[in-house]
Amino acid sequence: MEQILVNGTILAANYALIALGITLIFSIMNVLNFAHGQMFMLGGLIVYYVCVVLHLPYALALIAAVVIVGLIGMLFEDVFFQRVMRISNREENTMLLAVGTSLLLENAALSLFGEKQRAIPPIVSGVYRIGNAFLPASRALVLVLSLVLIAAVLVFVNYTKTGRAMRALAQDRTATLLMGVDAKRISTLGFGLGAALAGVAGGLLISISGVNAGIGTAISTKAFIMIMIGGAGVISGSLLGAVVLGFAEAIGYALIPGSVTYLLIFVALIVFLLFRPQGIMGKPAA
Amino acid sequence: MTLLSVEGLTRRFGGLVAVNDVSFTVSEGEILSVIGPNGAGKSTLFKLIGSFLPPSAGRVLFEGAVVSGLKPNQVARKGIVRTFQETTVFKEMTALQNVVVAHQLGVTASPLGTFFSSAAARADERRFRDSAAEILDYLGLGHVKDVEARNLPHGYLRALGIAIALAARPRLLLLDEPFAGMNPEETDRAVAMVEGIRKRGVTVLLVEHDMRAVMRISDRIVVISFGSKIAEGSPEAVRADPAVVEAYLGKDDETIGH
Amino acid sequence: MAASLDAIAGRAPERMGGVSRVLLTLLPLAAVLYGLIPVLFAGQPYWLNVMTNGAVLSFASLGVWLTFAIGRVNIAQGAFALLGGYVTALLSTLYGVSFWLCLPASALVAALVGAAIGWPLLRLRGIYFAMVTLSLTEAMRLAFLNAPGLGGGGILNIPRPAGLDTPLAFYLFAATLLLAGYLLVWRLATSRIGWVFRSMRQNEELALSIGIDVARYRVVAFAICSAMGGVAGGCFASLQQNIYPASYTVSDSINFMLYCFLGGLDFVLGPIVGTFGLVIAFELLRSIQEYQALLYGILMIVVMLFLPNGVISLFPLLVRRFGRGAS
Amino acid sequence: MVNASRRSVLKGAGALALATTLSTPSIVRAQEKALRIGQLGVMSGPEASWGLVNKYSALATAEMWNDKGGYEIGGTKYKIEIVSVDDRNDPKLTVSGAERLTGSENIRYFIGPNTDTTATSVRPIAEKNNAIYFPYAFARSLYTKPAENAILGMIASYQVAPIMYQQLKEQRGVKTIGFVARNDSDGLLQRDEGVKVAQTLGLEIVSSSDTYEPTITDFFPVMSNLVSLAPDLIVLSSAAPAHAPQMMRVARELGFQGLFACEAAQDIKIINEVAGEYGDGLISIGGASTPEIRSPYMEEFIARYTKVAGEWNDEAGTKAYALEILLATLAAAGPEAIDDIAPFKAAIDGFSMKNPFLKEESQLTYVGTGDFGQKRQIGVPMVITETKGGAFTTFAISSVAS
Repeated sequence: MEQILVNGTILAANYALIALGITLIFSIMNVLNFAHGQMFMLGGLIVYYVCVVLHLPYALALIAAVVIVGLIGMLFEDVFFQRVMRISNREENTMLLAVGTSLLLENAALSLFGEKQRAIPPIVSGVYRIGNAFLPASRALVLVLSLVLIAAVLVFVNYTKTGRAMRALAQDRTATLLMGVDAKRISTLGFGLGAALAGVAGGLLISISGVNAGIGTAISTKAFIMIMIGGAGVISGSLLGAVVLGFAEAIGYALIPGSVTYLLIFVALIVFLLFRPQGIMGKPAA
Repeated sequence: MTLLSVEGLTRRFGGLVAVNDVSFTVSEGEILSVIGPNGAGKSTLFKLIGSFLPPSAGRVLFEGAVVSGLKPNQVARKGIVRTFQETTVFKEMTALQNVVVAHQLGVTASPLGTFFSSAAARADERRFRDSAAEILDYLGLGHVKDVEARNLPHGYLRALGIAIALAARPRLLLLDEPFAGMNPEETDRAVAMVEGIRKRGVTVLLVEHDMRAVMRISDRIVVISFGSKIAEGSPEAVRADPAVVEAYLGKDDETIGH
Repeated sequence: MAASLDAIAGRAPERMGGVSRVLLTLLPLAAVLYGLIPVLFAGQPYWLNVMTNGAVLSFASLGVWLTFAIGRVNIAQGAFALLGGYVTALLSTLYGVSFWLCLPASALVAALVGAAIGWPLLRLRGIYFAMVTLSLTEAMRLAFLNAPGLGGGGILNIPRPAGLDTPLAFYLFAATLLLAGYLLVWRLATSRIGWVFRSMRQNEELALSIGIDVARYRVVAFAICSAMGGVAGGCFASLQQNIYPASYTVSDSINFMLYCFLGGLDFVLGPIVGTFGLVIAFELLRSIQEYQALLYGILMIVVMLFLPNGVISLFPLLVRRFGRGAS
Repeated sequence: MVNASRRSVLKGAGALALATTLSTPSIVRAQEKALRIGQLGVMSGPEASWGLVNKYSALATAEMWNDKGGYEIGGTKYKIEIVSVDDRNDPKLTVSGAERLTGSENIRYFIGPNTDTTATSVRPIAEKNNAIYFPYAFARSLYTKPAENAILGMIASYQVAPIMYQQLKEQRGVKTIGFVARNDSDGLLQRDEGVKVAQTLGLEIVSSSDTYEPTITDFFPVMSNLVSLAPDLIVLSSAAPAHAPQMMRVARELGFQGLFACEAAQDIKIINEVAGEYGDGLISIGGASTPEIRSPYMEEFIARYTKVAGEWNDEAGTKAYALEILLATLAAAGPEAIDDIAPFKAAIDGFSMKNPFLKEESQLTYVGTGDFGQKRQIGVPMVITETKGGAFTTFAISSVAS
């Protein structure tokens, strides 16, 4: 029982970083970032490259992942998304663009880093016991780092000027524009921050399990599930979605035959959305 | 003859009562206005009558039959058609296409006939085009009928919204704030338009904020405040009602008639 | 010229007579499907197979286009292709039912399941509908994977359809299917039903207010879409002679959606152009080996950057630029 | 057609034009004869590694022979050219890819595809176009009559399990066993087969219901259950090289003391990277790649593979065989087999060659009579390995009954 709690907590913390990133991008740009999982994967592979190939410390690798993936996000936003949003007839068209960027990232990663599963040597070793549960030190470290990052992001969007501008832009684009906020710059920054969060989540995960070039779509699907549970575009909702999915997975794998766990998660999700189409925390549609 | 009767209509959102036990009737051929200060529950009441919201209690009868609980499209089929505030039109269609498509209730061809373009379906389309052109002309939109709605000047959009509603051949037309945001000149034209609609044999129930226009065209007025009906009667009677004055008191930007 | 382009784009001018409009719309596509492609590729089973894939995938994408027409981004078509594939597989291997009966059965089952699931789900809009349909694709795969009695889920040795023994025969069948699907969707889109769909896409509440039974039309569109997916799945099951839970995954569902985007959502021909464009591009890019998939992604982005409203939107642009000078 | 449209294509879409230009096949110098062998498999997406290892293995073997002037068949030396087609693990693309190889390219022999789904889709095409193919998929119907064009390129899980479990029972005293399977058709089938074997051997099965999605990122929840039951052996059914080390690490971190077994090939580099100190105690199938038994020829293959792919992959140890035995069988069948598979099929039954990859003298033949009723499997030696101190060591050597 304690083990389920530990498992759920670790999963939830890592998922929260993913969900937070995709929510930021969605709320600011109204773009469903299909490439989110690929950005996650890229973050992991960058950490691998810096740590294992260049033999540099993990902290540096994590920073490299944040910076590079963040820059890629900003570049995509600036070069691709802004243009397409300007000249396309329908909002949905950005979805194709997002899928295109995901293919691009996935195949670029395949060419650059190869097809193999990558992982890095453990940063810390040892296993803690909490009651009957096991908590390896490496996972504890990832858990703590994830929580710190989540807190940092929350502080950023709530208490800094840029962060507040992002939230304002997400809530009411027109009004924020009227207030003289440089929407273009804020959008680019927001996209970059969302991407960087995916990158850092990947960089953290590679230290406890591993990442390969093809993992992206699966991560994106999970990210979608989380924002559906929590409510699209709501930051608190994304965190809640991560907790729900993390614990659903942990409890499901522990108590029911594994092969049915995700089937049940999907069916439950579909049924849940019927009764609460806007997710737990989302604003009801007008 | 009573066309619509609202009986004890109540709507709660959580603990908040938006519409509280409101009753009134609308007679055939009249223009009845529902007025009230901001947040009085006018919009909710409007949605309840159009069946866009289910009531928590009470009911709406149309020609003696209960219509609350039906879906909006079923209510429209019975003859209650609403308009929307502001610029709710089919933006990617021309004005004419907007009104042609709004004739859906008048279709006589079967679905298969429509699909295979049967003689009945083609006759339907010819009829709808003529009728749509007539409605647009009547509302002064004839010269812009081939302009795509998103390119229409703002001022035309509300008229187009009414044209769409008229195409559904309503017995009772629900107008949602038809004069909001208009300057006096525009209001005059809009008032004339509403009177014209009545001349076509359509009963009008309108919800409005702009008292001036309401006083001019309404046969009767229902006043609501904080969800409850506080007055009902002719414009003159309502204007003199102390409760109404009270409800509007302290609102500098409001003038009660003139 | 302009008239036939309009027809190609699925926007035949309404003043024309019914029969000539149908002909004008169908002839160019029929000419390509029955004329150009067989003449070019008759002796090349490989290209015929690519074209068969293109035709059947287009057929399924046309269905997805219909759900786009009612304003829903549908990422569930893979689920219905899988369902249709299993219906054909089970009927033909267990009961020896002929392919020609399996296919309508696949369509029917997919339509019924589509209607049953669609009725409640179609209330969702925007990305919620997109994501819930994506979940549906995964749920369908997992359901077949764990279905009791299927033992891991694969069905093998599905008989090849009688009469379609050669690649050319199968291609011609697929082309006919596509043409029929095109006619169906084109008629839907250009008739009053299409205008009703358009009104629902542009404003569902307004459509409700003028008496349109939005819920019913949505379900009808979704059921037709699902039926088309089911038929495509049945075709592929017979062509490949097998079906597995992994035969259609989320990426298939996403691809169907992409084909529509890429061709252009405003044109009935869009999904067909998009499907064939991407399928053929992928095959042509084969020769560059490991960069194939990379360039495929780049190609998609380039199209989106310069023709965000789809490849077909190029034609009206050209007509405007050059047509005006000429006339 | 290409010429006529070149201009407009260049104008229209640069990428496509590039493809058209590049699509001219690399022309082998006229005086040399070329032997073209196909390779069809998944080389992009999540399962990219499966097909890429096939491709690199084939390329490595081909280069080794080409450097020696080519492969001699009936007195003529042939340069070997590998034609690769990526099917993205999509049966639709596999079918057209197989048509391309066996139809347009007129290739009679190809290696792949990699999964049951794609391999069974290829079957009608290969039979129609008279081609022999070497799938890395276990579906029995591919190799059992009436099918006769497919040759299983490796050892099937259901062939490994009885020998592996028995050895573990006898040598390591394994009494209790638990299964965790990949939640896809292959994984569930392999688990079910493994459970049957364990029952026959009288092992106590503590659990067989745990599975995981192929898209998983964290095995902690999956392994918790099984580890708490503390079996002597955990079988990782159909575990990908990417996943097995993660499961091992997690199980060890949860306090698991027993052994692991996997009927599929694994990769020591990934095991070292991912599982690190917890990498010991995995029994898996290993081709000819353990250092103690390698021949110099195998060393050469590894060096060449490393050059082609950038780094060695232990999965290639089992995939080195396909092209080698294919070429030798062609030589035995004679030059007419290059364009006609009938002599090739006839040569299969009596074929035998020295296994070039093993130090010890041993024969390489086709096997499969026991499982498929005909010889439709490469008689790859069954080298069962154990991970110890960051390397594969030989645990047991066996073979599939002919």
